[in-house]
Amino acid sequence: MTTLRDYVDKKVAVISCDGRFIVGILFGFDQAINIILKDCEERIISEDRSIKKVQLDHIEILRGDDIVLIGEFDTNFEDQFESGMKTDPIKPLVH
Amino acid sequence: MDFVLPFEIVDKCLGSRIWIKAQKQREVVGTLCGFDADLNMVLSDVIEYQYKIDGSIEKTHLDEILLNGGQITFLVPFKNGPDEVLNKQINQSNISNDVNLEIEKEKSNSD
Amino acid sequence: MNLEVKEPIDLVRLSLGEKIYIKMRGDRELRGTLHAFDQHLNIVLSNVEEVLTVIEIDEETNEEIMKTTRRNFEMLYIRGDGIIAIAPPKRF
Amino acid sequence: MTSKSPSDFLKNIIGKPVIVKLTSSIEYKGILACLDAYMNISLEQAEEWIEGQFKNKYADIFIRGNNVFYVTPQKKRNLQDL
Amino acid sequence: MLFYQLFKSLIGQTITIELKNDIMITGKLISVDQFLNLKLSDVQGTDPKKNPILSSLKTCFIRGNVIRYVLLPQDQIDTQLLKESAIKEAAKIKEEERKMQNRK
Amino acid sequence: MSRRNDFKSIDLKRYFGKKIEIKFLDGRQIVGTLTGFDKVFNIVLEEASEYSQDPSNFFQVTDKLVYLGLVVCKSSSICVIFPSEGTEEIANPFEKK
Repeated sequence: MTTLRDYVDKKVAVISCDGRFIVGILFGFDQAINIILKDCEERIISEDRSIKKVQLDHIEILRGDDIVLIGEFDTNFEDQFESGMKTDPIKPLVH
Repeated sequence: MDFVLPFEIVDKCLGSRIWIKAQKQREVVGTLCGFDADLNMVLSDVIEYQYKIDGSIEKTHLDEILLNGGQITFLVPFKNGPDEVLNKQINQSNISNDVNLEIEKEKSNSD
Repeated sequence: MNLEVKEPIDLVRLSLGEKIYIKMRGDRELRGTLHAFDQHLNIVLSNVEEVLTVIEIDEETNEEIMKTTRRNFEMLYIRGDGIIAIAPPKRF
Repeated sequence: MTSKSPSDFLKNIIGKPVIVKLTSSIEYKGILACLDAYMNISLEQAEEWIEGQFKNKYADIFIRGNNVFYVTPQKKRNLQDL
Repeated sequence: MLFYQLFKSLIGQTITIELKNDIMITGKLISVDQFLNLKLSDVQGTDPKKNPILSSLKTCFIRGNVIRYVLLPQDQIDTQLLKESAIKEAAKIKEEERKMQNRK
Repeated sequence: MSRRNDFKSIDLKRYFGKKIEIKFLDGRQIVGTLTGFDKVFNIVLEEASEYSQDPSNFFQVTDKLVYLGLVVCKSSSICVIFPSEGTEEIANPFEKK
Protein backbone atom coordinates (compact mmCIF):
# COMPACT_ATOMS: atom_id res chain seq x y z
CA MET A 1 0.00 0.00 0.00
CA THR A 2 1.26 3.51 -0.71
CA THR A 3 1.48 5.29 2.60
CA LEU A 4 3.12 8.36 4.06
CA ARG A 5 3.68 6.58 7.38
CA ASP A 6 7.37 6.04 6.72
CA TYR A 7 7.79 9.78 6.07
CA VAL A 8 6.47 10.91 9.47
CA ASP A 9 9.01 12.90 11.58
CA LYS A 10 11.32 12.91 8.55
CA LYS A 11 12.41 15.87 6.43
CA VAL A 12 10.18 15.96 3.33
CA ALA A 13 9.85 18.21 0.27
CA VAL A 14 6.38 19.06 -1.01
CA ILE A 15 5.38 20.51 -4.39
CA SER A 16 1.98 22.23 -4.28
CA CYS A 17 -0.50 22.76 -7.11
CA ASP A 18 0.37 26.47 -7.31
CA GLY A 19 4.03 25.59 -7.84
CA ARG A 20 5.51 26.09 -4.37
CA PHE A 21 8.45 23.93 -3.15
CA ILE A 22 8.35 23.57 0.65
CA VAL A 23 10.77 21.56 2.83
CA GLY A 24 9.77 20.63 6.41
CA ILE A 25 9.27 17.86 8.97
CA LEU A 26 6.14 15.80 8.27
CA PHE A 27 4.19 16.14 11.51
CA GLY A 28 0.99 14.35 10.41
CA PHE A 29 -1.17 13.22 7.49
CA ASP A 30 -4.53 11.57 6.77
CA GLN A 31 -5.99 9.38 4.04
CA ALA A 32 -6.97 12.41 1.97
CA ILE A 33 -3.22 13.34 2.00
CA ASN A 34 -3.94 16.49 4.05
CA ILE A 35 -0.57 17.09 5.74
CA ILE A 36 0.98 19.16 8.54
CA LEU A 37 4.60 20.37 8.23
CA LYS A 38 6.72 22.00 10.92
CA ASP A 39 10.14 23.74 10.82
CA CYS A 40 9.31 24.65 7.24
CA GLU A 41 11.39 26.53 4.73
CA GLU A 42 10.26 27.46 1.24
CA ARG A 43 12.56 27.29 -1.78
CA ILE A 44 11.57 30.23 -3.98
CA ILE A 45 12.57 29.54 -7.59
CA SER A 46 12.69 32.73 -9.64
CA GLU A 47 12.54 33.35 -13.38
CA ASP A 48 16.35 33.31 -13.62
CA ARG A 49 16.11 29.72 -12.23
CA SER A 50 17.98 30.70 -9.01
CA ILE A 51 16.76 29.22 -5.70
CA LYS A 52 16.30 31.26 -2.50
CA LYS A 53 15.68 29.64 0.91
CA VAL A 54 13.08 31.37 3.09
CA GLN A 55 12.39 30.24 6.66
CA LEU A 56 8.63 30.06 7.41
CA ASP A 57 7.80 30.87 11.02
CA HIS A 58 4.55 28.94 10.99
CA ILE A 59 3.30 25.40 10.80
CA GLU A 60 2.17 24.68 7.23
CA ILE A 61 -1.10 22.79 6.77
CA LEU A 62 -1.69 21.68 3.17
CA ARG A 63 -4.92 20.22 1.83
CA GLY A 64 -4.53 16.95 -0.11
CA ASP A 65 -6.13 18.45 -3.25
CA ASP A 66 -3.41 21.11 -3.28
CA ILE A 67 -0.50 18.63 -3.24
CA VAL A 68 1.33 17.39 -6.34
CA LEU A 69 4.02 15.28 -4.68
CA ILE A 70 5.69 14.61 -1.35
CA GLY A 71 9.28 13.37 -1.36
CA GLU A 72 11.76 12.19 1.28
CA PHE A 73 14.28 15.06 1.31
CA ASP A 74 17.94 14.06 0.96
CA THR A 75 19.63 16.30 3.59
CA ASN A 76 23.13 15.96 2.09
CA PHE A 77 21.67 17.61 -0.98
CA GLU A 78 21.91 20.85 1.01
CA ASP A 79 25.37 21.78 -0.30
CA GLN A 80 24.05 21.57 -3.86
CA PHE A 81 21.52 24.25 -2.95
CA GLU A 82 24.24 26.40 -1.35
CA SER A 83 26.32 26.09 -4.52
CA GLY A 84 23.79 28.24 -6.42
CA MET A 85 22.24 25.37 -8.35
CA LYS A 86 19.74 26.49 -10.99
CA THR A 87 16.40 24.78 -11.66
CA ASP A 88 13.31 25.51 -13.76
CA PRO A 89 10.48 27.32 -11.93
CA ILE A 90 7.59 24.99 -11.10
CA LYS A 91 4.46 25.80 -13.10
CA PRO A 92 0.99 25.86 -11.50
CA LEU A 93 -0.87 22.61 -12.11
CA VAL A 94 -3.72 22.77 -14.65
CA HIS A 95 -6.35 20.08 -14.23
CA MET B 1 -39.25 33.69 7.94
CA ASP B 2 -39.41 29.89 8.16
CA PHE B 3 -36.79 27.31 7.24
CA VAL B 4 -36.86 26.27 3.58
CA LEU B 5 -35.08 23.42 1.80
CA PRO B 6 -33.14 24.33 -1.36
CA PHE B 7 -34.71 21.62 -3.52
CA GLU B 8 -38.20 22.65 -2.36
CA ILE B 9 -37.58 26.11 -3.79
CA VAL B 10 -36.38 24.62 -7.10
CA ASP B 11 -39.44 22.36 -7.16
CA LYS B 12 -41.73 25.37 -6.65
CA CYS B 13 -40.04 27.01 -9.62
CA LEU B 14 -41.19 24.27 -12.05
CA GLY B 15 -42.97 25.97 -14.95
CA SER B 16 -41.58 29.39 -14.02
CA ARG B 17 -38.60 31.30 -15.32
CA ILE B 18 -35.27 30.69 -13.62
CA TRP B 19 -31.96 32.57 -13.90
CA ILE B 20 -28.91 30.32 -13.63
CA LYS B 21 -25.43 31.65 -12.87
CA ALA B 22 -22.94 29.13 -14.28
CA GLN B 23 -19.19 28.65 -14.26
CA LYS B 24 -16.87 30.49 -16.66
CA GLN B 25 -18.85 33.77 -16.59
CA ARG B 26 -21.97 32.26 -18.17
CA GLU B 27 -25.63 32.80 -17.34
CA VAL B 28 -28.66 30.90 -18.63
CA VAL B 29 -32.31 31.94 -18.36
CA GLY B 30 -35.21 29.64 -19.19
CA THR B 31 -38.48 28.05 -18.12
CA LEU B 32 -37.72 25.18 -15.72
CA CYS B 33 -39.30 22.00 -17.16
CA GLY B 34 -37.56 19.45 -14.94
CA PHE B 35 -34.50 18.69 -12.85
CA ASP B 36 -32.84 15.79 -11.03
CA ALA B 37 -30.86 15.22 -7.83
CA ASP B 38 -27.64 16.51 -9.45
CA LEU B 39 -29.54 19.67 -10.48
CA ASN B 40 -29.22 18.72 -14.18
CA MET B 41 -32.02 20.85 -15.59
CA VAL B 42 -34.33 20.82 -18.61
CA LEU B 43 -35.08 24.41 -19.67
CA SER B 44 -37.20 25.79 -22.51
CA ASP B 45 -37.20 29.19 -24.31
CA VAL B 46 -33.62 29.64 -23.26
CA ILE B 47 -31.22 32.58 -23.52
CA GLU B 48 -27.53 31.90 -22.90
CA TYR B 49 -25.29 34.84 -21.92
CA GLN B 50 -21.52 34.60 -22.26
CA TYR B 51 -19.67 37.51 -20.57
CA LYS B 52 -16.40 38.34 -22.31
CA ILE B 53 -13.18 39.86 -20.95
CA ASP B 54 -13.70 42.91 -23.18
CA GLY B 55 -17.02 43.53 -21.41
CA SER B 56 -19.19 42.43 -24.37
CA ILE B 57 -21.97 39.86 -23.85
CA GLU B 58 -22.71 37.06 -26.37
CA LYS B 59 -26.38 36.03 -26.36
CA THR B 60 -27.71 32.76 -27.82
CA HIS B 61 -31.38 31.78 -28.07
CA LEU B 62 -32.22 28.06 -27.78
CA ASP B 63 -35.58 26.26 -27.76
CA GLU B 64 -34.85 23.60 -25.19
CA ILE B 65 -31.71 22.39 -23.39
CA LEU B 66 -30.53 19.83 -20.85
CA LEU B 67 -28.08 21.78 -18.66
CA ASN B 68 -25.31 19.92 -16.77
CA GLY B 69 -25.91 20.60 -13.06
CA GLY B 70 -22.17 20.43 -12.41
CA GLN B 71 -21.76 23.75 -14.21
CA ILE B 72 -24.21 25.64 -11.94
CA THR B 73 -22.85 28.14 -9.39
CA PHE B 74 -26.17 29.43 -8.07
CA LEU B 75 -29.81 29.89 -9.14
CA VAL B 76 -32.18 32.86 -8.97
CA PRO B 77 -35.70 31.36 -9.19
CA PHE B 78 -38.59 33.38 -10.68
CA LYS B 79 -36.23 35.94 -12.24
CA ASN B 80 -35.86 36.48 -15.99
CA GLY B 81 -32.18 37.23 -16.00
CA PRO B 82 -29.83 40.20 -16.41
CA ASP B 83 -32.03 42.03 -18.92
CA GLU B 84 -34.94 42.21 -16.50
CA VAL B 85 -32.98 43.33 -13.40
CA LEU B 86 -32.27 47.07 -13.50
CA ASN B 87 -28.67 47.49 -12.48
CA LYS B 88 -28.98 49.23 -9.15
CA GLN B 89 -25.93 51.24 -8.26
CA ILE B 90 -25.91 50.60 -4.54
CA ASN B 91 -23.13 52.56 -3.09
CA GLN B 92 -21.56 50.90 -0.18
CA SER B 93 -18.10 51.86 0.96
CA ASN B 94 -17.03 48.81 2.85
CA ILE B 95 -18.59 45.96 4.68
CA SER B 96 -17.56 47.01 8.18
CA ASN B 97 -20.35 46.45 10.63
CA ASP B 98 -20.61 50.02 11.92
CA VAL B 99 -21.53 51.32 8.44
CA ASN B 100 -25.14 50.31 8.09
CA LEU B 101 -25.57 48.78 4.67
CA GLU B 102 -28.23 50.64 2.68
CA ILE B 103 -29.71 48.19 0.18
CA GLU B 104 -32.44 49.80 -1.79
CA LYS B 105 -35.10 47.14 -1.73
CA GLU B 106 -36.97 46.56 -4.93
CA LYS B 107 -39.88 44.21 -4.26
CA SER B 108 -40.16 42.58 -7.69
CA ASN B 109 -43.37 40.63 -8.30
CA SER B 110 -41.51 37.39 -7.75
CA ASP B 111 -44.43 35.09 -7.13
CA MET C 1 -17.91 -9.91 -27.55
CA ASN C 2 -21.22 -8.14 -28.05
CA LEU C 3 -20.89 -5.59 -30.86
CA GLU C 4 -23.83 -3.43 -29.86
CA VAL C 5 -23.37 0.22 -28.75
CA LYS C 6 -25.87 0.57 -25.94
CA GLU C 7 -23.88 2.91 -23.74
CA PRO C 8 -21.45 5.59 -24.88
CA ILE C 9 -18.53 3.67 -23.34
CA ASP C 10 -19.33 0.71 -25.63
CA LEU C 11 -17.95 2.86 -28.42
CA VAL C 12 -14.59 2.77 -26.63
CA ARG C 13 -14.86 -0.97 -25.96
CA LEU C 14 -15.42 -1.66 -29.68
CA SER C 15 -12.20 0.21 -30.45
CA LEU C 16 -9.95 -2.12 -28.44
CA GLY C 17 -6.99 -3.13 -30.60
CA GLU C 18 -7.75 -0.34 -33.06
CA LYS C 19 -6.11 3.02 -33.73
CA ILE C 20 -8.12 5.81 -32.09
CA TYR C 21 -8.04 9.61 -31.82
CA ILE C 22 -8.21 11.26 -28.35
CA LYS C 23 -8.82 14.96 -27.72
CA MET C 24 -7.42 16.05 -24.32
CA ARG C 25 -7.47 19.18 -22.21
CA GLY C 26 -4.66 21.64 -22.80
CA ASP C 27 -5.10 21.45 -26.62
CA ARG C 28 -3.48 18.01 -26.81
CA GLU C 29 -4.46 15.35 -29.36
CA LEU C 30 -3.31 11.73 -29.30
CA ARG C 31 -3.44 8.98 -31.90
CA GLY C 32 -2.53 5.41 -31.04
CA THR C 33 -3.68 1.81 -30.65
CA LEU C 34 -6.10 1.26 -27.76
CA HIS C 35 -5.18 -1.63 -25.43
CA ALA C 36 -7.11 -0.91 -22.21
CA PHE C 37 -9.71 1.42 -20.72
CA ASP C 38 -11.89 1.62 -17.57
CA GLN C 39 -15.05 3.45 -16.56
CA HIS C 40 -13.01 6.54 -15.57
CA LEU C 41 -11.57 6.46 -19.09
CA ASN C 42 -8.04 5.71 -17.89
CA ILE C 43 -6.43 4.32 -21.03
CA VAL C 44 -3.33 2.50 -22.34
CA LEU C 45 -2.27 3.31 -25.92
CA SER C 46 0.70 2.00 -27.93
CA ASN C 47 2.64 3.65 -30.82
CA VAL C 48 1.30 7.00 -29.72
CA GLU C 49 1.70 10.34 -31.48
CA GLU C 50 0.87 13.40 -29.34
CA VAL C 51 0.22 16.76 -31.03
CA LEU C 52 0.29 19.80 -28.70
CA THR C 53 -1.09 23.04 -30.16
CA VAL C 54 0.21 26.26 -28.58
CA ILE C 55 -0.90 29.80 -29.46
CA GLU C 56 2.03 32.18 -29.45
CA ILE C 57 2.04 35.95 -29.88
CA ASP C 58 4.53 37.01 -32.55
CA GLU C 59 6.48 39.90 -30.89
CA GLU C 60 6.77 42.10 -34.00
CA THR C 61 3.39 41.62 -35.62
CA ASN C 62 1.59 40.97 -32.31
CA GLU C 63 -0.46 38.36 -34.15
CA GLU C 64 -1.56 35.05 -32.71
CA ILE C 65 0.23 32.15 -34.42
CA MET C 66 -0.58 28.45 -33.90
CA LYS C 67 2.47 26.31 -33.23
CA THR C 68 2.27 22.51 -32.94
CA THR C 69 4.83 20.24 -31.30
CA ARG C 70 4.81 16.45 -31.68
CA ARG C 71 6.01 13.70 -29.37
CA ASN C 72 5.95 9.92 -29.77
CA PHE C 73 5.61 7.26 -27.09
CA GLU C 74 5.87 3.47 -27.42
CA MET C 75 3.43 2.60 -24.63
CA LEU C 76 1.48 5.21 -22.68
CA TYR C 77 -0.92 5.24 -19.72
CA ILE C 78 -3.31 8.23 -19.91
CA ARG C 79 -5.30 9.43 -16.90
CA GLY C 80 -8.99 9.64 -17.84
CA ASP C 81 -9.88 12.95 -16.18
CA GLY C 82 -7.93 14.86 -18.85
CA ILE C 83 -9.84 13.35 -21.76
CA ILE C 84 -12.53 15.37 -23.59
CA ALA C 85 -13.43 13.12 -26.55
CA ILE C 86 -12.49 9.85 -28.25
CA ALA C 87 -13.10 9.00 -31.93
CA PRO C 88 -12.86 5.35 -33.03
CA PRO C 89 -10.86 4.24 -36.08
CA LYS C 90 -11.45 4.66 -39.84
CA ARG C 91 -13.37 7.73 -38.92
CA PHE C 92 -10.89 10.59 -38.61
CA MET D 1 -44.34 19.20 -25.99
CA THR D 2 -41.86 20.26 -23.28
CA SER D 3 -40.32 17.12 -21.84
CA LYS D 4 -40.24 16.88 -18.12
CA SER D 5 -37.30 15.33 -16.29
CA PRO D 6 -33.81 15.04 -17.78
CA SER D 7 -34.39 11.35 -18.61
CA ASP D 8 -37.63 12.16 -20.46
CA PHE D 9 -35.77 14.86 -22.40
CA LEU D 10 -33.13 12.30 -23.38
CA LYS D 11 -35.63 9.62 -24.42
CA ASN D 12 -37.14 12.16 -26.80
CA ILE D 13 -33.93 13.14 -28.52
CA ILE D 14 -32.15 9.76 -28.85
CA GLY D 15 -31.50 9.27 -32.56
CA LYS D 16 -32.16 12.94 -33.31
CA PRO D 17 -29.69 15.65 -34.43
CA VAL D 18 -28.36 17.53 -31.40
CA ILE D 19 -25.80 20.16 -30.50
CA VAL D 20 -23.52 19.35 -27.55
CA LYS D 21 -21.81 22.45 -26.14
CA LEU D 22 -18.75 21.79 -23.97
CA THR D 23 -17.61 23.95 -21.05
CA SER D 24 -14.73 25.05 -23.33
CA SER D 25 -17.38 26.34 -25.83
CA ILE D 26 -16.44 23.73 -28.46
CA GLU D 27 -19.66 22.44 -30.10
CA TYR D 28 -20.38 18.98 -31.55
CA LYS D 29 -23.33 18.64 -33.92
CA GLY D 30 -24.47 15.10 -34.73
CA ILE D 31 -27.00 12.33 -34.20
CA LEU D 32 -27.33 11.44 -30.51
CA ALA D 33 -26.57 7.68 -30.36
CA CYS D 34 -26.69 7.26 -26.58
CA LEU D 35 -26.01 8.96 -23.28
CA ASP D 36 -25.44 7.71 -19.73
CA ALA D 37 -25.88 8.87 -16.16
CA TYR D 38 -22.53 10.69 -16.14
CA MET D 39 -23.70 12.66 -19.24
CA ASN D 40 -21.11 10.77 -21.34
CA ILE D 41 -22.43 11.10 -24.90
CA SER D 42 -21.82 9.25 -28.16
CA LEU D 43 -22.72 10.93 -31.43
CA GLU D 44 -22.83 9.67 -35.01
CA GLN D 45 -21.81 11.77 -38.07
CA ALA D 46 -20.57 14.49 -35.73
CA GLU D 47 -19.13 17.85 -36.76
CA GLU D 48 -16.75 19.72 -34.48
CA TRP D 49 -17.24 23.52 -34.42
CA ILE D 50 -14.74 25.79 -32.58
CA GLU D 51 -15.53 29.51 -32.27
CA GLY D 52 -18.15 29.16 -34.99
CA GLN D 53 -15.76 27.49 -37.45
CA PHE D 54 -16.16 23.93 -38.73
CA LYS D 55 -13.04 21.95 -37.76
CA ASN D 56 -13.49 18.17 -38.08
CA LYS D 57 -15.96 15.45 -38.94
CA TYR D 58 -16.22 12.11 -37.06
CA ALA D 59 -18.40 9.12 -38.04
CA ASP D 60 -18.59 8.26 -34.32
CA ILE D 61 -17.40 10.19 -31.30
CA PHE D 62 -17.49 9.63 -27.53
CA ILE D 63 -17.71 12.79 -25.37
CA ARG D 64 -16.84 12.59 -21.65
CA GLY D 65 -19.73 13.92 -19.53
CA ASN D 66 -17.83 16.23 -17.19
CA ASN D 67 -16.93 18.48 -20.12
CA VAL D 68 -20.55 18.95 -21.25
CA PHE D 69 -22.25 22.31 -20.59
CA TYR D 70 -25.58 21.52 -22.32
CA VAL D 71 -27.27 19.35 -24.92
CA THR D 72 -29.90 20.85 -27.22
CA PRO D 73 -31.84 19.55 -30.23
CA GLN D 74 -30.57 20.96 -33.53
CA LYS D 75 -33.19 23.31 -34.94
CA LYS D 76 -32.87 22.11 -38.54
CA ARG D 77 -30.56 19.51 -40.17
CA ASN D 78 -27.48 21.41 -41.38
CA LEU D 79 -27.09 21.50 -45.16
CA GLN D 80 -23.79 19.62 -45.24
CA ASP D 81 -25.56 16.39 -44.45
CA LEU D 82 -28.20 16.60 -47.17
CA MET E 1 -9.08 -2.31 -10.46
CA LEU E 2 -7.66 -2.91 -13.96
CA PHE E 3 -5.07 -0.11 -13.77
CA TYR E 4 -4.34 -0.82 -10.10
CA GLN E 5 -3.40 -4.36 -11.20
CA LEU E 6 -1.43 -3.00 -14.17
CA PHE E 7 0.71 -0.74 -11.96
CA LYS E 8 1.13 -3.51 -9.36
CA SER E 9 2.54 -5.72 -12.11
CA LEU E 10 5.06 -2.94 -12.89
CA ILE E 11 6.45 -2.65 -9.33
CA GLY E 12 10.26 -2.74 -9.54
CA GLN E 13 10.26 -1.38 -13.08
CA THR E 14 11.60 2.06 -14.01
CA ILE E 15 8.86 4.35 -15.31
CA THR E 16 8.58 8.00 -16.32
CA ILE E 17 5.64 10.09 -15.14
CA GLU E 18 4.49 13.33 -16.79
CA LEU E 19 2.52 15.53 -14.39
CA LYS E 20 -0.17 18.07 -15.26
CA ASN E 21 2.32 20.84 -14.36
CA ASP E 22 4.57 19.51 -17.17
CA ILE E 23 7.21 18.13 -14.76
CA MET E 24 8.59 14.75 -15.91
CA ILE E 25 9.94 12.39 -13.23
CA THR E 26 11.73 9.06 -13.69
CA GLY E 27 12.08 6.47 -10.95
CA LYS E 28 11.55 2.88 -9.87
CA LEU E 29 7.92 2.10 -8.98
CA ILE E 30 7.74 0.79 -5.38
CA SER E 31 4.01 0.90 -4.63
CA VAL E 32 0.54 1.90 -5.88
CA ASP E 33 -2.86 2.27 -4.15
CA GLN E 34 -6.49 2.19 -5.26
CA PHE E 35 -6.45 5.95 -6.02
CA LEU E 36 -3.52 5.18 -8.37
CA ASN E 37 -1.23 7.27 -6.16
CA LEU E 38 2.29 6.08 -7.06
CA LYS E 39 5.49 5.86 -5.02
CA LEU E 40 8.90 5.92 -6.69
CA SER E 41 12.47 5.37 -5.49
CA ASP E 42 15.77 6.42 -7.16
CA VAL E 43 13.96 9.55 -8.25
CA GLN E 44 15.27 12.14 -10.67
CA GLY E 45 13.98 14.67 -13.16
CA THR E 46 13.67 12.93 -16.54
CA ASP E 47 15.88 15.75 -17.85
CA PRO E 48 18.08 16.45 -14.80
CA LYS E 49 19.36 19.67 -16.39
CA LYS E 50 15.85 21.15 -16.40
CA ASN E 51 14.85 20.36 -12.83
CA PRO E 52 17.82 19.15 -10.80
CA ILE E 53 15.84 20.08 -7.69
CA LEU E 54 14.00 16.77 -8.08
CA SER E 55 17.24 14.93 -7.37
CA SER E 56 16.92 16.19 -3.79
CA LEU E 57 14.28 13.48 -3.30
CA LYS E 58 15.32 9.96 -2.20
CA THR E 59 11.83 8.55 -2.76
CA CYS E 60 8.60 10.33 -3.65
CA PHE E 61 4.85 9.90 -3.36
CA ILE E 62 2.81 11.21 -6.32
CA ARG E 63 -0.96 11.82 -6.13
CA GLY E 64 -2.85 9.93 -8.84
CA ASN E 65 -4.98 12.88 -9.95
CA VAL E 66 -2.00 15.09 -10.84
CA ILE E 67 -0.67 12.54 -13.37
CA ARG E 68 -1.18 13.24 -17.08
CA TYR E 69 0.79 10.30 -18.57
CA VAL E 70 2.92 7.37 -17.42
CA LEU E 71 5.45 6.16 -20.00
CA LEU E 72 5.38 2.37 -19.70
CA PRO E 73 8.16 -0.13 -20.59
CA GLN E 74 6.69 -1.73 -23.75
CA ASP E 75 8.35 -5.12 -23.17
CA GLN E 76 6.67 -5.44 -19.76
CA ILE E 77 3.11 -5.01 -21.07
CA ASP E 78 1.01 -7.99 -22.20
CA THR E 79 -1.47 -6.18 -24.45
CA GLN E 80 -3.55 -9.29 -25.07
CA LEU E 81 -4.07 -9.82 -21.32
CA LEU E 82 -4.84 -6.10 -20.92
CA LYS E 83 -7.50 -6.23 -23.64
CA GLU E 84 -9.21 -9.28 -22.12
CA SER E 85 -9.18 -7.77 -18.62
CA ALA E 86 -10.62 -4.49 -19.96
CA ILE E 87 -13.52 -6.34 -21.61
CA LYS E 88 -14.14 -8.45 -18.50
CA GLU E 89 -14.14 -5.40 -16.21
CA ALA E 90 -16.39 -3.37 -18.55
CA ALA E 91 -18.91 -6.23 -18.54
CA LYS E 92 -18.70 -6.49 -14.72
CA ILE E 93 -19.27 -2.73 -14.27
CA LYS E 94 -22.26 -2.85 -16.64
CA GLU E 95 -23.67 -5.80 -14.69
CA GLU E 96 -23.30 -3.96 -11.37
CA GLU E 97 -24.91 -0.82 -12.77
CA ARG E 98 -27.79 -2.87 -14.20
CA LYS E 99 -28.38 -4.40 -10.74
CA MET E 100 -28.32 -0.91 -9.21
CA GLN E 101 -30.93 0.25 -11.77
CA ASN E 102 -33.24 -2.68 -11.01
CA ARG E 103 -33.04 -2.07 -7.29
CA LYS E 104 -34.02 1.66 -7.71
CA MET F 1 -17.93 5.54 21.82
CA SER F 2 -20.77 6.90 19.64
CA ARG F 3 -19.70 7.00 16.01
CA ARG F 4 -20.10 10.49 14.62
CA ASN F 5 -21.40 9.71 11.15
CA ASP F 6 -21.88 13.21 9.81
CA PHE F 7 -19.15 15.44 11.11
CA LYS F 8 -20.47 19.00 10.97
CA SER F 9 -17.61 21.39 10.33
CA ILE F 10 -19.90 24.44 10.39
CA ASP F 11 -23.22 24.78 12.16
CA LEU F 12 -25.23 27.07 9.86
CA LYS F 13 -28.19 27.12 12.25
CA ARG F 14 -26.37 29.85 14.18
CA TYR F 15 -26.65 32.14 11.14
CA PHE F 16 -30.34 31.42 10.41
CA GLY F 17 -32.10 34.74 9.71
CA LYS F 18 -28.76 36.58 9.74
CA LYS F 19 -26.95 38.27 6.86
CA ILE F 20 -24.14 36.10 5.47
CA GLU F 21 -21.82 36.35 2.50
CA ILE F 22 -20.79 33.51 0.18
CA LYS F 23 -17.79 33.41 -2.16
CA PHE F 24 -17.90 30.87 -4.95
CA LEU F 25 -15.11 28.94 -6.70
CA ASP F 26 -15.62 30.93 -9.93
CA GLY F 27 -15.03 34.25 -8.14
CA ARG F 28 -18.70 35.27 -7.73
CA GLN F 29 -19.70 36.69 -4.34
CA ILE F 30 -23.17 37.31 -2.89
CA VAL F 31 -24.67 38.63 0.36
CA GLY F 32 -28.13 37.75 1.72
CA THR F 33 -30.19 36.48 4.65
CA LEU F 34 -29.79 32.78 5.38
CA THR F 35 -33.22 31.12 5.29
CA GLY F 36 -32.39 27.49 4.58
CA PHE F 37 -29.90 24.78 3.73
CA ASP F 38 -29.69 20.98 3.40
CA LYS F 39 -27.27 18.41 4.77
CA VAL F 40 -24.82 18.81 1.88
CA PHE F 41 -24.84 22.63 2.37
CA ASN F 42 -26.86 23.70 -0.65
CA ILE F 43 -27.92 27.10 0.74
CA VAL F 44 -31.00 29.36 0.37
CA LEU F 45 -30.65 33.15 0.80
CA GLU F 46 -33.40 35.75 0.70
CA GLU F 47 -33.07 39.45 -0.16
CA ALA F 48 -29.70 38.52 -1.71
CA SER F 49 -27.49 40.75 -3.88
CA GLU F 50 -24.45 39.93 -5.99
CA TYR F 51 -21.21 41.95 -5.98
CA SER F 52 -20.74 42.50 -9.70
CA GLN F 53 -17.43 41.29 -11.04
CA ASP F 54 -14.79 43.49 -12.64
CA PRO F 55 -15.15 42.44 -16.32
CA SER F 56 -11.42 42.70 -16.94
CA ASN F 57 -10.50 40.50 -13.98
CA PHE F 58 -13.34 38.17 -13.01
CA PHE F 59 -11.78 37.28 -9.68
CA GLN F 60 -11.84 40.90 -8.57
CA VAL F 61 -15.22 41.91 -7.12
CA THR F 62 -16.37 45.53 -7.25
CA ASP F 63 -18.51 47.28 -4.62
CA LYS F 64 -21.45 47.50 -7.06
CA LEU F 65 -24.33 45.36 -5.77
CA VAL F 66 -27.04 43.93 -8.03
CA TYR F 67 -30.25 42.96 -6.22
CA LEU F 68 -31.33 39.33 -6.88
CA GLY F 69 -33.88 38.39 -4.20
CA LEU F 70 -34.33 34.66 -3.55
CA VAL F 71 -31.20 32.61 -4.34
CA VAL F 72 -30.32 28.89 -4.15
CA CYS F 73 -26.57 28.20 -3.94
CA LYS F 74 -25.08 24.90 -5.13
CA SER F 75 -22.85 23.42 -2.41
CA SER F 76 -20.14 22.08 -4.76
CA SER F 77 -19.31 25.61 -5.97
CA ILE F 78 -19.25 27.29 -2.53
CA CYS F 79 -15.76 28.33 -1.41
CA VAL F 80 -16.22 30.57 1.65
CA ILE F 81 -19.18 31.42 3.96
CA PHE F 82 -18.99 34.23 6.55
CA PRO F 83 -21.45 36.42 8.50
CA SER F 84 -21.54 40.09 7.36
CA GLU F 85 -21.63 41.23 10.98
CA GLY F 86 -18.19 41.18 12.55
CA THR F 87 -16.33 41.07 9.24
CA GLU F 88 -14.13 43.89 7.99
CA GLU F 89 -11.61 44.28 5.27
CA ILE F 90 -7.99 44.69 6.39
CA ALA F 91 -4.95 45.90 4.49
CA ASN F 92 -3.39 43.21 2.30
CA PRO F 93 -0.71 41.64 4.57
CA PHE F 94 1.11 40.20 1.56
CA GLU F 95 1.54 43.54 -0.20
CA LYS F 96 5.24 44.18 -0.79
CA LYS F 97 6.04 47.39 1.19
